[in-house]
Amino acid sequence: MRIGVVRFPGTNCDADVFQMVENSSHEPVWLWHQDRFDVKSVDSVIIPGGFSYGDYLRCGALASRSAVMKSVSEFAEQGRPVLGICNGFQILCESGLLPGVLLRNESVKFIDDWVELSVENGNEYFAKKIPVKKRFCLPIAHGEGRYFAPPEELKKIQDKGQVWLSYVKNPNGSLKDIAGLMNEKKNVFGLMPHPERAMQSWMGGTDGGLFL
Amino acid sequence: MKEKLKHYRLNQKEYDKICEVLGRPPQGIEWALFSALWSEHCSYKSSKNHLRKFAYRNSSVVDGEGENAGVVDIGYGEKIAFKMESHNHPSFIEPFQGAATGVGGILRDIFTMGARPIALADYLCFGEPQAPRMKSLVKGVVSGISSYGNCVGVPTITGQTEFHSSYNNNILVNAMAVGLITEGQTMARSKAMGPGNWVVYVGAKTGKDGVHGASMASESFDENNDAKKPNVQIGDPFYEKLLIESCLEVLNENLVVAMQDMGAAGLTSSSFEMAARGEVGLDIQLDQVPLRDSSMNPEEILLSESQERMLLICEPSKFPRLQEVFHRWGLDAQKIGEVTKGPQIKLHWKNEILTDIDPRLIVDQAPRYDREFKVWPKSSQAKSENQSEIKKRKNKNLSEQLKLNSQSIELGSKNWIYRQYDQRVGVRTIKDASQAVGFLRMPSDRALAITLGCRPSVMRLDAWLGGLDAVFFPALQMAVKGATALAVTDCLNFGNPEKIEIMSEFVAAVEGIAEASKALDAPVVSGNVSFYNETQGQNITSTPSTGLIGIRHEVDNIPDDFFTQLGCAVYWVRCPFVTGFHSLKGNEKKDNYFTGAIDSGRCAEWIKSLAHLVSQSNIISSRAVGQGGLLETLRRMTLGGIGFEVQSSDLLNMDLTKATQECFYESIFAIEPSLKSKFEKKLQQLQPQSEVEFSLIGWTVPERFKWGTEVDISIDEIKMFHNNSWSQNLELK
Amino acid sequence: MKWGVKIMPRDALLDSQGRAVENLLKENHFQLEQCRVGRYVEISTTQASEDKAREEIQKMTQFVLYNPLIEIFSIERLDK
Amino acid sequence: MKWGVKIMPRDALLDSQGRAVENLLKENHFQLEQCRVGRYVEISTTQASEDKAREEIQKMTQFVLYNPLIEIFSIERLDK
Ligand SMILES: Nc1ncnc2c1ncn2[C@@H]1O[C@H](COP(=O)(O)OP(=O)(O)O)[C@@H](O)[C@H]1O
Ligand SMILES: [Mg+2]
Repeated sequence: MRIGVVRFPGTNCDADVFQMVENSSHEPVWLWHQDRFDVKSVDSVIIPGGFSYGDYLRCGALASRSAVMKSVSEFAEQGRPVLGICNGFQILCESGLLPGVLLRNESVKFIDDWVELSVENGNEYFAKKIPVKKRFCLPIAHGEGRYFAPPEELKKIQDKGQVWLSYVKNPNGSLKDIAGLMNEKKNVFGLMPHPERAMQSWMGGTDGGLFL
Repeated sequence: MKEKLKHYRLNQKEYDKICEVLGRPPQGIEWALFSALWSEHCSYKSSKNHLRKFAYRNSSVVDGEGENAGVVDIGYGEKIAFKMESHNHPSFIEPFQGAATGVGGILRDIFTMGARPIALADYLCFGEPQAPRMKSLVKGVVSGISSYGNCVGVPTITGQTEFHSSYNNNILVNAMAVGLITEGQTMARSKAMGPGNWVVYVGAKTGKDGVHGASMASESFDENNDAKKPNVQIGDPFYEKLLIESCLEVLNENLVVAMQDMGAAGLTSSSFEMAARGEVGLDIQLDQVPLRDSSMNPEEILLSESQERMLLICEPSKFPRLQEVFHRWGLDAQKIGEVTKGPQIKLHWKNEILTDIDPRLIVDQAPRYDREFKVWPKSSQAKSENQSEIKKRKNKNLSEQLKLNSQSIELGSKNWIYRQYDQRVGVRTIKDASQAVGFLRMPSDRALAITLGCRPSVMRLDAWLGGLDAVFFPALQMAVKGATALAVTDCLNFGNPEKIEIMSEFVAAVEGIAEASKALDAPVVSGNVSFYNETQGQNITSTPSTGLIGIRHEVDNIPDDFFTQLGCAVYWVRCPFVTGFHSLKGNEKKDNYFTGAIDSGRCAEWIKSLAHLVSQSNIISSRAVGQGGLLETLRRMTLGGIGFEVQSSDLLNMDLTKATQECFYESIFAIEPSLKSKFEKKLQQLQPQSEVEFSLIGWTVPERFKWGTEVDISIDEIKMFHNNSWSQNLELK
Repeated sequence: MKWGVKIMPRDALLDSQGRAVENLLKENHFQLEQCRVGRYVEISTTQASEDKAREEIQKMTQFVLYNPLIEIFSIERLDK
Repeated sequence: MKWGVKIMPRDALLDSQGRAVENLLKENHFQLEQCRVGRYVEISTTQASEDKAREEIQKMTQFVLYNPLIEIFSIERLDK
């Protein structure tokens, strides 16, 4: 599979994700924030974490209005798979491809830690090797990971089975312990934890290897 | 005249020397140039004579004399650039920005060399928790480091945090950055070369922030700290991230001849040093410098310490491509001058020549001071404690002691700090800040070890010993993980060098560091001196912090800091060449003593062979015994959830003090029972039979910490105390 | 013309920063009931007509300056 | 009483946040000259006297809300 990896100014997990794609035997290609791309040229798109545009205004806000995101939206509308990790998740929420928003952690501090997660609802694209309800571990590293959506929206998300991953022990005050989410059509995904940081035993875990 | 000297922080003698060097009195802008470049911060005028003691080199040191950071060739085509720097004064005035820009500055020193920054480490010394402003200082410094480091995408993988009253009015914030240059990547130099080449300014625009910062750092504190606020710089990590990517890109495309960051004394020091190193001249148009504030005058432009700026030299033909790369990253590149045959530097301001001066006159002719010091007695030292007091301690309840340790701010958990640091971005981290030694995976599939050193409690005991210890102890910490120390950087934080006691400690510590690093064959390749850490006459504990890098040939199975398996045999291994004692708290001089001498050669051999031994054995967990001694170290090893039970009758009969710490360098290893005898055999080979001191002291057991009949505590209880110590002492949640 | 756009969190639940500041202030014995932290954006425009300009500011705000899920905004003219 | 504290970056400083927002707006064909981004803090107090309350707000601002190095602030009464 050809997987597009999006780079914004301030993205800092770009090379990490690029490497993850390679190690999962797929072919990564860079997608630059100022350029639109041919939606036929890739099979899926990943938006890596970091601090796009320095997290100015609101995290993900500026990036979500960039040229490359117009193509990502087009790509997503065709029902093709998009994955946002950490800041990538924030960008997808800001661009409206995923419902809700990610707020400042309850503690108002950045949190770096390993967390236990479980799959709430499966899908046919990412982490499909992990069975539903199975627990696994990934690192988190974010200052703004508290998922929020208004009550009606949240209910809809739950009713339609859009909660993808949840924290076993909530680290940041996220509503319904949500750690990962998908859209209604189940082709756009966002998660706060970093699968690319758990690919080999020396990293402290290998569960990230089950994502692509 | 007096006023003027004071304003420019020069003394009469220095003024006379300026007149001599120039053959006339300084004029206009020259005052500012001399003030900045002859400040302690830029010229190292009090320390240079002693820093020569770090001259020891081996074949792995990449020649880079006078460069921004030391570079070490670690084989397999990989080179490591690393350096440590202080940002004490700014952090005390404005903790968040001070600490953040400290991180930004040290990162620039690394990528200026063409190395990609891959790790940060922070060495922090705070005052007592109840000291004025201390809680907000702790909070501000940590969030400053966290916000900057996380945003630029460089993981902070290790650190050290100390608390002591001597830092109440002068905290220490030292940051180390480590960069990697892989095969095929270009290493950059800071030598300006090639008359006709262009001088190019890149990065953030110049503002009024930080004007006179360098000379401020060369002064003691007084009550007027608030008035110094405008001298603190403001950082923007997002800009820095763009600079890192774009600078590495232009270097790898071979578009630049030389590169230098604008650090202390800004444009002045970067341009003068680049010219002096390259033995060329420069013509610089100060009115071409991009400004934030059009009202700035030439002096302010020259001295501004605005952050995230670089100076490059490039061939004119390559400029368009260079500019294109920077534009792509959203940055401007502006030509501000040209390289000339020299030797003069000419500074222009709108058709006017402000100065025309030989940079070497300023840079190389900077004053050197042979500050007065006493020769340090380098043998058995400080032993002020009498034996009866030691005996008294024997009766203390071990259980109680364990709880006290867990609750103390010095020994309790530091995870409040490092949980705020991204420790994994870049996906190289093998061992994060929860472990005593940080490890990063290198592309060659080896593990690079990173640790900081210097135990202020040992410095308070004896400066020479403290200097040795600042290298030996972190090297031992690496050795117990199977890594061999390769090179050292330092950041020498001292009080007022004009005071003989301080200067004597400085010289002793430098000699200690030099001796230990030579003995270990781990040269001191870079460093930084921070003097005048004194507030209203009170000096800090002399604190020569160090950063070590080391290598372990295998990435997998690095021993853990914590017990992770039940039924393991636990060994206590001691270095027989150093004996001494240092108290549980180690805070007061009277609580410490040290007897005997260190044989640094044998000590180094022992550490090196220990590293070898560990890399050859299947060790599950290990730790160097540090502050708080054996009891405390074992306590920490149980924090992973697996307990320990003492089974050595020797140990049960020992009095607390002895069993706590009677030896400076000792370590603990947990090993699978099946490999026990093999390990013992290897231990015996470690040193000539007579000198091995090791014993099997117990076993790992489920959930409890048991020490004879005296101690039987559940691990959960220990953990609870440990994790709460921070919020209890500092009221920070 | 100079404009100000004030953007505030919809309610306390959304404002962990505001709550943190509030607690800090209270711990330090300041007298206050409640504290909220939002953003303020100043924009200068070149349009001749005030109405046009206000409309433009409104559009910018909706385009990126605020997130309707969690924030409310108000616009004010600053140089009058 | 309800108060507002507006905190804006100093003019002399590069407001990179404002600059980034400005660029984005311009790229998307909005008509503006310049944009600066600051913070807005709303505080409600209980004091009876307006002068006392204003003084308290001033103190809070200096205590934690703003950084004199890089920012300027202004205080306004909101519920009058
Ligand atoms: N300022 C800091 N930044 C990052 N990590 C830190 C800092 N201070 C302490 N640590 C980490 O906390 C852990 C505990 O530190 P310490 O109390 O010195 O014990 P030890 O190093 O013996 O484990 C260490 O692993 C260290 O890396
Ligand atoms: Mg330590």
